[in-house]
Amino acid sequence: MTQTYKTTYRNALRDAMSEEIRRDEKVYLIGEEVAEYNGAYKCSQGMWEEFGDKRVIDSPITEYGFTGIAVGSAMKGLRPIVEFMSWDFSMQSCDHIINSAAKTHYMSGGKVSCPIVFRGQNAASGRVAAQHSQDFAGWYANIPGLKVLAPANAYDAKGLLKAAIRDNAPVIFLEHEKLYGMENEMPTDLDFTVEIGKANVIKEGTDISLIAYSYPVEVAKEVAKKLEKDGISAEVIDLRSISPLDETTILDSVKKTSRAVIIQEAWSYASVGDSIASLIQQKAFDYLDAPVLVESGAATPMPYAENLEKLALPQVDVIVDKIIKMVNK
Amino acid sequence: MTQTYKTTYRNALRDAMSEEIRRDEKVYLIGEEVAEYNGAYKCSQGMWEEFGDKRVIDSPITEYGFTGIAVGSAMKGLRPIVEFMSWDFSMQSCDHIINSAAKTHYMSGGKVSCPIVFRGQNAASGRVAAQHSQDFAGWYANIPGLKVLAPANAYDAKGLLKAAIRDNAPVIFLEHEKLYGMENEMPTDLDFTVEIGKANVIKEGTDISLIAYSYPVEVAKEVAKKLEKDGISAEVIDLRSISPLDETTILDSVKKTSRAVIIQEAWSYASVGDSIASLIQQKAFDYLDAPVLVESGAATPMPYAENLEKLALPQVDVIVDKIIKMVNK
Amino acid sequence: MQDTNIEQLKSNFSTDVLLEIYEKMLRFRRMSEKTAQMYQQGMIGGFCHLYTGQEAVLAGTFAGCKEGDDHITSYRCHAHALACGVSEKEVLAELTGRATGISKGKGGSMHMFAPEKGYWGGHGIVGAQVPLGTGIAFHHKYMNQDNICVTSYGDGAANQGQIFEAMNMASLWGLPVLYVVENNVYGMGTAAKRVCAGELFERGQAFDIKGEKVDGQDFFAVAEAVTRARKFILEEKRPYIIEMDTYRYRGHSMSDPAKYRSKEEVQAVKENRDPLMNMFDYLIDERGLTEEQLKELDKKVKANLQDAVDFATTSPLPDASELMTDILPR
Amino acid sequence: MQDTNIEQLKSNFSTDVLLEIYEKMLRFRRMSEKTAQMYQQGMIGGFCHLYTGQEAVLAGTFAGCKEGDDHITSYRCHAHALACGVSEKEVLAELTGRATGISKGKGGSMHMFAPEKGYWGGHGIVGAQVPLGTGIAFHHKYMNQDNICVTSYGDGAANQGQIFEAMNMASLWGLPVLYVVENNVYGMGTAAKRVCAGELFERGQAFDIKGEKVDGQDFFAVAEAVTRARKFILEEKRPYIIEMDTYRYRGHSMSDPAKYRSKEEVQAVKENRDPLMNMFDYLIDERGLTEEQLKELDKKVKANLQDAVDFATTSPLPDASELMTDILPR
Ligand SMILES: Cc1ncc(C[n+]2csc(CCOP(=O)(O)OP(=O)(O)O)c2C)c(N)n1
Ligand SMILES: Cc1ncc(C[n+]2csc(CCOP(=O)(O)OP(=O)(O)O)c2C)c(N)n1
Ligand SMILES: [Mg+2]
Ligand SMILES: [Mg+2]
Repeated sequence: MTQTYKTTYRNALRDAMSEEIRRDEKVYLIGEEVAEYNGAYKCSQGMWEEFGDKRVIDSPITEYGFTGIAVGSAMKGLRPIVEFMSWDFSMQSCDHIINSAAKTHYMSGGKVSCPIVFRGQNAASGRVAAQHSQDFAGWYANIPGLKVLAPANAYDAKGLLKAAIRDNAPVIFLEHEKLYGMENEMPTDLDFTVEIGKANVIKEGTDISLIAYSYPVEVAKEVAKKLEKDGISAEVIDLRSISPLDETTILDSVKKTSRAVIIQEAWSYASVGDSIASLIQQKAFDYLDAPVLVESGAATPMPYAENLEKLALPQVDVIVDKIIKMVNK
Repeated sequence: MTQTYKTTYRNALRDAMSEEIRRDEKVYLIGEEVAEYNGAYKCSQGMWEEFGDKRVIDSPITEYGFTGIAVGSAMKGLRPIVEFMSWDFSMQSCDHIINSAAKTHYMSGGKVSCPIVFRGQNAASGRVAAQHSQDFAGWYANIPGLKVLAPANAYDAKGLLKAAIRDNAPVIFLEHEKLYGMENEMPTDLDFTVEIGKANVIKEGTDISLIAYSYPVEVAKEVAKKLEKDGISAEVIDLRSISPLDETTILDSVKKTSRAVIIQEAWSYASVGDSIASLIQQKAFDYLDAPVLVESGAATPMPYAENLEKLALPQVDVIVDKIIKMVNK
Repeated sequence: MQDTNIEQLKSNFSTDVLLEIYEKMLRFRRMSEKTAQMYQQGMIGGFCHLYTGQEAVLAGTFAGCKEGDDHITSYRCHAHALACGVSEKEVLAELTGRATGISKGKGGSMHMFAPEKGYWGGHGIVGAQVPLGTGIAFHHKYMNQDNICVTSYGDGAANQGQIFEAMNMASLWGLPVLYVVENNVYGMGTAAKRVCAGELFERGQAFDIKGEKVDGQDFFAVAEAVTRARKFILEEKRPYIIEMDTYRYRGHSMSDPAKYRSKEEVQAVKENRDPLMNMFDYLIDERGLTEEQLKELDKKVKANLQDAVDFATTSPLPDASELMTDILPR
Repeated sequence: MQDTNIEQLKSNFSTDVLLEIYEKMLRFRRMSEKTAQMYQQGMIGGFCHLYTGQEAVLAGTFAGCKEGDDHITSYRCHAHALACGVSEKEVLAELTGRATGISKGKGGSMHMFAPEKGYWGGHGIVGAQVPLGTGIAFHHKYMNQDNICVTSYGDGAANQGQIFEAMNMASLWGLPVLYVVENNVYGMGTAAKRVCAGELFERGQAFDIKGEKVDGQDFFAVAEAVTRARKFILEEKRPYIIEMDTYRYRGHSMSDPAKYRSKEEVQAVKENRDPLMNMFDYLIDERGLTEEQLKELDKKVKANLQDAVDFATTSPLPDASELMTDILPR
């Protein structure tokens, strides 16, 4: 029997990083406040104390520069974990993430690779307004040469982060502040990983497929619960891996349920959600009883006011209503 | 009768900028090589000579900095045109395009606006490989607070650029190197503009809707021509305005033809094309005789080798074959 | 030379004007303190960055500026709004996310703007305001206006590449911008020394931009330096850098317990270098005012502040329709 | 001091070694010239940036480096590949987009890599190679290796903010990186003077990084400075900057007619400061070699180059299956 322990999403990240730093001398963590401060969201609690300045490095607030340095060090053979305090700040360094990390393997005919993980808090953590609430899943999913992960629970946070650190590709790792406190059981096994590229059917159902990643999986779960009361059986799929995308799991589910809703905080235009809708209608057209619905964040910069912010994010009741209409049509 | 003249896409851009600079003292052009060199692609030929250092400004190769300066000057009341020699380089400055230009109007409750045009050559100009061939339409279309335009001919290039310069929103203006030499007739009228937000049905048809923006409109036209030989009547829609998107024109067309293909150079995941497919199936589901097809650039960094580059871009024959199968099914 | 200037400058300030300045600093401080309370009571959400300890930087800077000058800063922007003439009501209503807030409740703590008063925010991305402020100065030059843009940023921000890019252009193009580095010793939990090589006031040297370091806790020192810098900028048509040696009393934001420094370190600044106390002592010792007079002023400030709290907390939330307005301008 | 060093250094080079160096510079030059021809014949596509005029920078830099040192540069990267030990065959096959190219034909003119030879590209985004090179130096320090990373960039690139960010960290963390600014007077069509405030070798001053300017047309001057800098970097555990005063003979890329400068200006450098001629004269005047000997060498270089042309132009294009390989590593 595998031994397990219970911990939070936040600590699961810390454990994943610590275990991999112990395992491989080439792994190090760099970012703002990751060392002496233990991370702005305390995701590296105790790590600096354990591993010291060499392996856990406080950087200046210069995302472009430290991302480039980390990428360069990865090309030469190290395996950096780069923390963005918030993914919004990756706009300062997306050039290195894309032009240097994602494209160089191809440009070099496979000679140079860049084993690096970029991680941090993504999307709306709550009342932090327009410049700190953007969901970057779509931007990075768009880019060949990157893997994009977005765990929705502590178990996956640990297993996927460990898999990401061991992966030889550059990996975008999107966390969610609203999940940092979530607790789950997970194996103590130091080689525990979660396979990249596999979605997770977290609840089976027959009437509709609810598809989400990151925090919106919680929304999907609530939607499913409410639908149950109305006698609608929803299947809930947690994508976990946004790129590569587990098309099989998605399509198998939709072929069974004939209906799908994608729930995302992201703006819909040119988003992961719209691409999944496009995929489903291209590959399961004849199975569909209704158009695939994409429920996204409102197409507006995130407002600060509490009431407006709520309206800007996917709302359980609104989605439930739409699904009831859809199923009963 | 409106007087017209004939000129190239390249010179149409130049004329649009020159006319607006003459018309409004607040309009100026800034970018690398735009002044003394007349533009890397000669899109500002003669402008520095006519307008001098104040209105046509050679910047250092510091995209983040000069974009920020231009945005600041726009907030205070100027109306800059910022040239990116290639949109790839906007990755250095997307933070200012998005966090400063796109979001500030909202964040300030409507108090600060940012009338600015970002323009330059976008997507694959030919053999310039992975770091100079990316299509940024999807990235910027994703962002509320921006307008995104992509003219596919000289007439629209002029009319839309003039409209963009007069618009009070930040506008992303995507040009295509393969179109710079294209010639069209256009009005001499100094107030000639093309309305932002309106797609153009450039060829009517009844069997299928081909939807594209920028250079792929040329591909769509060729596809339509070949289909004609097979007795298939294709309607060709040039989006022109990617955001706001002219949903009505798209949906009206698909309701008529019952089939649609979107052709884009961009990578498909989280792209404009996938969003249009998602839109069509959400809003015209019952009209569709077949899934909406999205024909995109291959999901790979752009290769340099001539044969590979061709394979990486949408190919007329491949698309024609797929459509024939689709229509005859 | 600077010292003579300071004596000169002191004598130029009437006691009435100094009282106004003291009142301003009190308003900054009292509002910050009130904000902290309201945050703890759950009336304010998200990130919230206070300004206690740094008041003389702002008061001195404004004393050195003139009508028509522009100001831009980071997310630590509430006091800057007041300095530009925004009222406590508008600031607190924004902090509580109300329709009556300076940004209609849409911007929040980090995003306040009053362009008609020369206040350009309020920016959450570290360093971003520096090219923006340089662009506002670009506008002044373009329009031949004899004004400067005061562009404030922190010691942590000072390492941002975009600042160097902006400085290079400001130097090349002779832009009227005053770069004010508010070196409050920490960027979040990180001591400036740990992440900044060299001196921050010398960061323009590579571009032939002069700079100096000033005691940011001393209103007069700041006012003197800014007055002189402003003159230099407009006469020489060159940018200029002033590094303000200052200190932040509270944590980086409301969620920071500030364990990275000792209580003694904070206490020492509060006791020996407090900007309000400096002015308080000066007004009593050199201008013959009484403690009572100054305490009266404080009461007035607090009463006015309480009005603002009442205003904010009784103001309506933004209407739901506001969600989708102000996205694109007309 | 530098001059004495140079004399010392000259005497350390045997004539045989100098001949090898001269041959290397000839190889850089001849390959550049051949590339231009092939481009004009349509055998090469896209952007293509040549290195003629700057050969002594590279030859001198490598003479100052040791086994295990790393090199990274911009898109102007063909000669750098040769310098690291890549063959003309691999370079020309890449330029013609063949399966046998150094990057299998996928990278093209701007993207050549030979990590096993310490060559890290070949980067198309201006300035990007500088943090990357600093990161390679980070690796050296992390792994306790006594090597440096030579990180080259242009005068135009020198204004990029990411360079300042990287320098700040290189200084703070004592990274073994040599920043080589190849100041060839122009960034595309723009004279460096028009876009660079201050001196480029002083751009590290703000971070306590020393720098100097060297005659980049003089192999010995470059080799001496790099030798000394390398020693300094490893002993002092500090980065260092060398600005190379050099010149590019051709347009920025093959599509640039270079109308922004006079023919006379170019001619003057070719006649008075040509790096190959400098070495040619030295070998004859000081080392007693004959013109014939050196011309023989040139013939050998050209013959070898012709083999490479033949190899490249008869190599197959990449297989269609290559389109979708090498996207994600295993
Ligand atoms: C680009 C970017 N990176 C990181 C952050 C997170 N962050 C916000 S404030 C801050 C510290 C800034 O310190 P400093 O510039 O000294 O200003 P102070 O807060 O002391 O006024 C950090 C790291 C951000 N907002 N933007
Ligand atoms: C970020 C970015 N902006 C613009 C360009 C286009 N560009 C390529 S090379 C170049 C000039 C660079 O000049 P310099 O750094 O002096 O190097 P040189 O070409 O002289 O070797 C420009 C503007 C680019 N590749 N990347
Ligand atoms: Mg600070
Ligand atoms: Mg140059």
